[in-house]
Amino acid sequence: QETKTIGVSIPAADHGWTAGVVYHANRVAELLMKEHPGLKVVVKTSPDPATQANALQDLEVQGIDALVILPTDPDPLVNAIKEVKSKGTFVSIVDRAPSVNDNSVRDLYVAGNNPALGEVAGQYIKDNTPDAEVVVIRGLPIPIDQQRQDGFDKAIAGSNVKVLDRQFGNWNRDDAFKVMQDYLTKYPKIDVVWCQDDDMAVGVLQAIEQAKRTDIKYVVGGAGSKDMIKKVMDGDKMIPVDVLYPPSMVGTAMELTAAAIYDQVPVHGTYTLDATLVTADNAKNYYFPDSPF
Amino acid sequence: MSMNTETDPRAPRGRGWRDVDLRAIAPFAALALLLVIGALVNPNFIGLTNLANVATRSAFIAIIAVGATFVISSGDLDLSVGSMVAFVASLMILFMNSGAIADPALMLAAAVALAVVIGGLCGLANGLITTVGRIEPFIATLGTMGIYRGLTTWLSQGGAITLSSPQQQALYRPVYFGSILGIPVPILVILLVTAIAAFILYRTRYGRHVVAVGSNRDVARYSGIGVDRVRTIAFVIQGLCVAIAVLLYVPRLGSTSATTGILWELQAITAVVVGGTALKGGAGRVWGTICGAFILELVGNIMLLSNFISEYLIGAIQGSIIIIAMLVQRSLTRKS
Amino acid sequence: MSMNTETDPRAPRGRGWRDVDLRAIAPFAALALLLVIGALVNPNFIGLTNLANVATRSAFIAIIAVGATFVISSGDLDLSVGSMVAFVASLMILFMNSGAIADPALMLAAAVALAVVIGGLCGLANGLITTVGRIEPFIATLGTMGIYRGLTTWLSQGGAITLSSPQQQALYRPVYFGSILGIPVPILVILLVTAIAAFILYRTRYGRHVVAVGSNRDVARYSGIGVDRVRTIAFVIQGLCVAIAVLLYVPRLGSTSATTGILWELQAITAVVVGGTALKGGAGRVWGTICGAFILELVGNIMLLSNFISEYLIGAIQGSIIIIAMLVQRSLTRKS
Amino acid sequence: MTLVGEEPRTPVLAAERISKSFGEVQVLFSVDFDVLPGEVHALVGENGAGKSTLIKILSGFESPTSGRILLDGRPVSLPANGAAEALGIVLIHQEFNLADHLTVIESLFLGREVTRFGVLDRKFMRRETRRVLDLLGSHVDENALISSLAVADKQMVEIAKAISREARVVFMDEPTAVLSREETDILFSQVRKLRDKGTSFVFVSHKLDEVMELTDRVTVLRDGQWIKTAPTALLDGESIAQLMVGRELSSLYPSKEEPDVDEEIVLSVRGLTTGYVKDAGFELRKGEVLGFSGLIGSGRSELMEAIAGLRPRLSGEVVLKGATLPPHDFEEATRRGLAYMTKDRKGKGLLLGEGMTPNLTLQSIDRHVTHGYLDPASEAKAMARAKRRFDIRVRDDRVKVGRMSGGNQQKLLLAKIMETEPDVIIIDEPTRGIDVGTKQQIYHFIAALAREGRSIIVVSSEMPEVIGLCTRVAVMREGRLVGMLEGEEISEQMIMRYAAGLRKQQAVG
Ligand SMILES: Nc1ncnc2c1ncn2[C@@H]1O[C@H](COP(=O)(O)OP(=O)(O)OP(=O)(O)O)[C@@H](O)[C@H]1O
Ligand SMILES: Nc1ncnc2c1ncn2[C@@H]1O[C@H](COP(=O)(O)OP(=O)(O)OP(=O)(O)O)[C@@H](O)[C@H]1O
Ligand SMILES: [Mg+2]
Ligand SMILES: [Mg+2]
Repeated sequence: QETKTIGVSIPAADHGWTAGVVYHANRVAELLMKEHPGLKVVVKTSPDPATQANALQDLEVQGIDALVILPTDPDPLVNAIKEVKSKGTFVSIVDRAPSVNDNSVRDLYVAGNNPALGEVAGQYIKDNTPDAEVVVIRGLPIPIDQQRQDGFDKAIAGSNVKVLDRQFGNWNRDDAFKVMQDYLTKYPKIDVVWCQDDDMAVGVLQAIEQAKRTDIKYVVGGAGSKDMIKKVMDGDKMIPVDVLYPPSMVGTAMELTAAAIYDQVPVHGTYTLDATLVTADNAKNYYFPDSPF
Repeated sequence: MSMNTETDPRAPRGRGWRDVDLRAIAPFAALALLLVIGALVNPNFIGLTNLANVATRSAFIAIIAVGATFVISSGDLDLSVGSMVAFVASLMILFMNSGAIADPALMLAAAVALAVVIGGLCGLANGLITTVGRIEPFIATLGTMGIYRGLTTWLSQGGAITLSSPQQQALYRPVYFGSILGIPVPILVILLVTAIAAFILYRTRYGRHVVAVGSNRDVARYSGIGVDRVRTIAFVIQGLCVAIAVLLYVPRLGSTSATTGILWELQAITAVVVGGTALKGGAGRVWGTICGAFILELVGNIMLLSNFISEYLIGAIQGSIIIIAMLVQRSLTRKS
Repeated sequence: MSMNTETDPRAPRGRGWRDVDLRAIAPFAALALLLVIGALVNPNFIGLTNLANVATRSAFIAIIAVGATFVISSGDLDLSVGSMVAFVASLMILFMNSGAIADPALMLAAAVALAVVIGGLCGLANGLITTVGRIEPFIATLGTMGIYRGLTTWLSQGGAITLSSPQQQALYRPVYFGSILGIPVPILVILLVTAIAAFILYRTRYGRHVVAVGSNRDVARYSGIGVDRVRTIAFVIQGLCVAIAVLLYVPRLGSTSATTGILWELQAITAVVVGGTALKGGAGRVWGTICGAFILELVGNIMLLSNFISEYLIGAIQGSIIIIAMLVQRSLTRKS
Repeated sequence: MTLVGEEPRTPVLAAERISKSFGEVQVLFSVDFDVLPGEVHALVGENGAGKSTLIKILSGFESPTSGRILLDGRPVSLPANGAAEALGIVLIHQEFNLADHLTVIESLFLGREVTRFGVLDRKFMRRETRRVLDLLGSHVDENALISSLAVADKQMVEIAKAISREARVVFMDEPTAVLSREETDILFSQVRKLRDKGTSFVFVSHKLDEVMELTDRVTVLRDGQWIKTAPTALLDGESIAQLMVGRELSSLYPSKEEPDVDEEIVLSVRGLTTGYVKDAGFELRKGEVLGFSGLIGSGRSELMEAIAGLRPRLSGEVVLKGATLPPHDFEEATRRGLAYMTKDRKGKGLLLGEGMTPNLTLQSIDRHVTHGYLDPASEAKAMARAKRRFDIRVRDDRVKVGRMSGGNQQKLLLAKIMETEPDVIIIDEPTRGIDVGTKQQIYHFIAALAREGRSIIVVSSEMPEVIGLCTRVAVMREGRLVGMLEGEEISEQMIMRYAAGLRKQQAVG
């Protein structure tokens, strides 16, 4: 088989979810290389957009036939991606879409569905606790976070669900713990916490436990970490559901990309993954005890 | 008495003692001001639970900052403390998960000892690279910051390391969440650590040497003080303080990750400086330091409890408050 | 005396100019070493494209670090530069998106002027808070760091701010991606900025004053130098350098967000220190600084081009390389 | 006194054929030197002769390039960095060796703190500190921070530090350079007391009258060479001076020239009050040399700094050449032609880490700017001129200022101030640490400046200097201007009487 190189540029493992991304990227890289003997898959991680732009340049220097990129932050990277694409490289963008997301930027878009993540969570809360007073813990001030918030707001629009407060928890357990502690001080009654991320849910649960508050009915996280899926599976009252946002989507994109450059299958356009609601019934399908996430 | 040393008896004749006292008191004044503001912002703020919460969670930064007071007083700087927390915590949890010792209590004791030893060794490494290697502490500890963080990421494979045995967790949990005579354990630990640190800094020969080395290295050397030894020990003390912070951190969430402790070094240094210790070395103020740590935590707390600040602007307001608090301190010390 | 401490007091006797020269050369030696290592790691490394890439993208940190050389030489520190980049870039893009001026070229020129003015003002704010407010620069700029970052978050409403007009983008793009006589524009800008900075620092009255203020503030004051003015101007120069970096940054990504420039302050300071300027103030080495910035970028580049390092360990290896590079520098300067 | 015919005693400490080079520069050439038990041995020589270097070698702060050191007749290699104190060898550094952030007590016991069960015995150390300070008649507060002390007080702390050690040999590098006569007397009586108990002293000084007064033997160095060692009794000041400079010296002071009474008044100070100085007022005429005398801490420096705008003033007015000077604006004062030379050359005068040229031109850099940028050639010219004019002697032109000999630093500082070509010059302790030969040059230089029509204020603790140089002498006491002496009145006794508060003029100035 002819030799080809796929460059994979993903965020550094600085958080549970991105750690999952790194895990799956490496896992699929090995699989693909076994499958296609001439194929070389180079996985590179970067902590921020500027570094990732550098990583793209460096991959280009090495010579790649296809690029799979999960941008740390899409818009700042558009120019850098265009630069790669202009050399005729096949480009797949995963998860985070730039504001202009058409064929000029990429060939393939494998979409994690951020608005849906918010929407599914909002829908669940609306359906199960229609009069809930909710506190929200946001991530970092970047667009994907905004998309999740928008999705959530859309879902609860017009209902009796009331958002008491929104603050940034930086997708960090310790910060989420602090924010939750302060929420508990500030609001005598909270029904539901939506923290849109399983890492932050860890801190939230500890804060609630410490305060011995019983008014909180449940916490909705997101992403599908093995710990939270396990809780759902075990029927934990505080974590009845989780919203899937699988880090394995990067692997899906890599497989599609390999198919595109080897099998000449016309792979183009957008593949949107669902933000599946994980419940006690389906949880075991999403439980990967070996993953770091 | 230890407070006496802190209130550096500046200016010999007359006018002296007054502005001196004020300099040491200034951070506490700023703290009081914040408490008043907080009470105005939200009535829940001044409640015991909230204040205990804030004090308790300031424990990590406060204890690390106490160590940083030594390093900074001796004229150095340690940027690696945040990563060191993550590194020590990872090793500690991995050891506890390894199940090397069957008895849970014994295991916990061994893990505690391990954490302290590793913290001390990390500090020693920083100290030796800085003094023996003769590298600016900024660069040396920036390097080890990368190393400790990198090793943690590698140990955790980028994910989280979680205490696996629920039994261990239950046994260990009270160290963060428990309280003695109604006072949360972490607060007691802060007070204990600070008291010991104050004793070392103000009442022992080593403490004197720290100040001398930080104030003027040549003078210290000419007075027969082993400058490198003093500096290295300061780094080791910093490492031990980090280990103590880890001992409180692990029972809180029962887990750690590659992101644990990010930017804590900046917070610790800020606490030290807000507490009145000069970054250029020389006089150290241990009690001021924990006051500084408390102030930092309070500012965040007040922001969250207030209802009128856009979440986007919190950073900006926090920054302004720090500056204003320092200006208040300054004007306090200058006027009278 | 304070300077004695710096120039390796172990070997105080004579040897004079030789070890001085070597100190200035040391960063360049470390750079050469890295180039050799890079060439061994990956044959593509030493290619012109790659080196040009690395040099080009080191532009932001290099230019900011040139400004930081002034601030650090005069004995201060500026932690706000990273946030300042984000802030200035946001305002610049928002202005360009506002369509206040119809003609694109004119609009671009106005935006450039605006960025420079805002950068200068941000620097001035830092300078005044530090000097007039008499607040430790560490704290003052930590405060403004929060303020600039918070304002950016607020401006961007937590999202990104993207240059909306493709026409503007096309017009502006060559500033980062273009080249003159085969040399990428950013490299030319680095050289120009550094040359001007070197001229100011070494060949003007102001430069002398910076060094005097940084090495002994009292001596400077007793020599009739307006210490506060000199320090404030250094902060303004820093702000202008940040603005120049923004002028290169915006065309590169055509967009900015609340996370732009996070931790750049640490990188800039590291570049300055690796380049041979002492953090305690005094003599600054501008050319060493850009060499330092280049070293930092190269280390990352080599990591990326090498295929045998676990990505989890990159941070650790980067940290080790920095320490080793400094040790090499030290041993170089000590031996001969 | 070593009596002739007495049995030869073994020296406590002796140097044999000591040579010392800094890099390629040799500063000591096979010098022999010994200290007998219970003697005070003077070490004299011009600036840069190598006195400080020699005693640093003998106390372990430097190591010799070649030669031997004998302690009690046995060769030793002294431990470095002050550890020789354990052997009873103590050095009072020419440059202060005190850390700003420490208190007096802490400084005194630095490196040998007294502890009980590992805890600092602060009570004991305070008592001991007070005792030693009282012994020296010093009123320094033992809890004061070093940074808050006046230069003279710092010197007293240094001396106290040395005396409080159980020393066998005490090296004193120009301890009296900043002390007034009173403090010098107290110091000398302590030295004599300790000498009689068997302690040996090596006394480095440029004040030859003090050498004559205190010491038993004298050793003269010139350009790093040993010239002569002899009992003091067999020499006099003049012959020592001759041995030092290697030629005959003419009269030390130039002839005084009093300005006309109707000469314009260039500086007038009225009712100036600061934290310490109260209601000071005086006038200075064109071409006048006005002296300021008084005890240490009488507020002379504070007054001068307030005039120059280096310190805030609470009230009062300063008029320079007919125009009022804004308070606390030294830059403006400099611009209008007023210069102030600090007595704290190390802390406030010179950038020790820089070379000579940047220091020389620091205050007058504008003169070397052409078309907006510095002209190194012009700076080099200025440097060469200053070296000639002030007889700055260094063996290596690129030496960092911190490594120059004390006297040469002082000359460089003077040169730096003069580079601004001021009309009114306030010089605080002009000849601190300067050898006789150069002193003479500086005095003549000051007189020449006055003849050119410049006005000079000389603040000095050396009374002969004020008397020999000035046409009028102001005396300060406890922050007040208590006397203004003219013509015949100017004498040591009169000045002393005012300074000690035995006499007081009403309405001075
Ligand atoms: N560390 C050093 N490096 C280089 N040269 C030095 C150093 N220390 C002293 N020197 C040089 O050695 C010479 C002798 O200096 P030293 O301080 O011993 O003179 P001194 O006799 O004490 O003079 P003074 O009366 O002015 O104090 C001077 O030329 C000085 O510049
Ligand atoms: N009794 C006192 N009360 C308060 N301050 C005093 C007292 N005596 C001296 N001082 C301090 O001493 C300083 C005066 O010293 P200054 O240096 O001006 O005196 P000086 O006459 O120049 O003596 P020196 O030879 O030490 O320079 C003032 O700054 C003042 O604060
Ligand atoms: Mg000397
Ligand atoms: Mg004086």
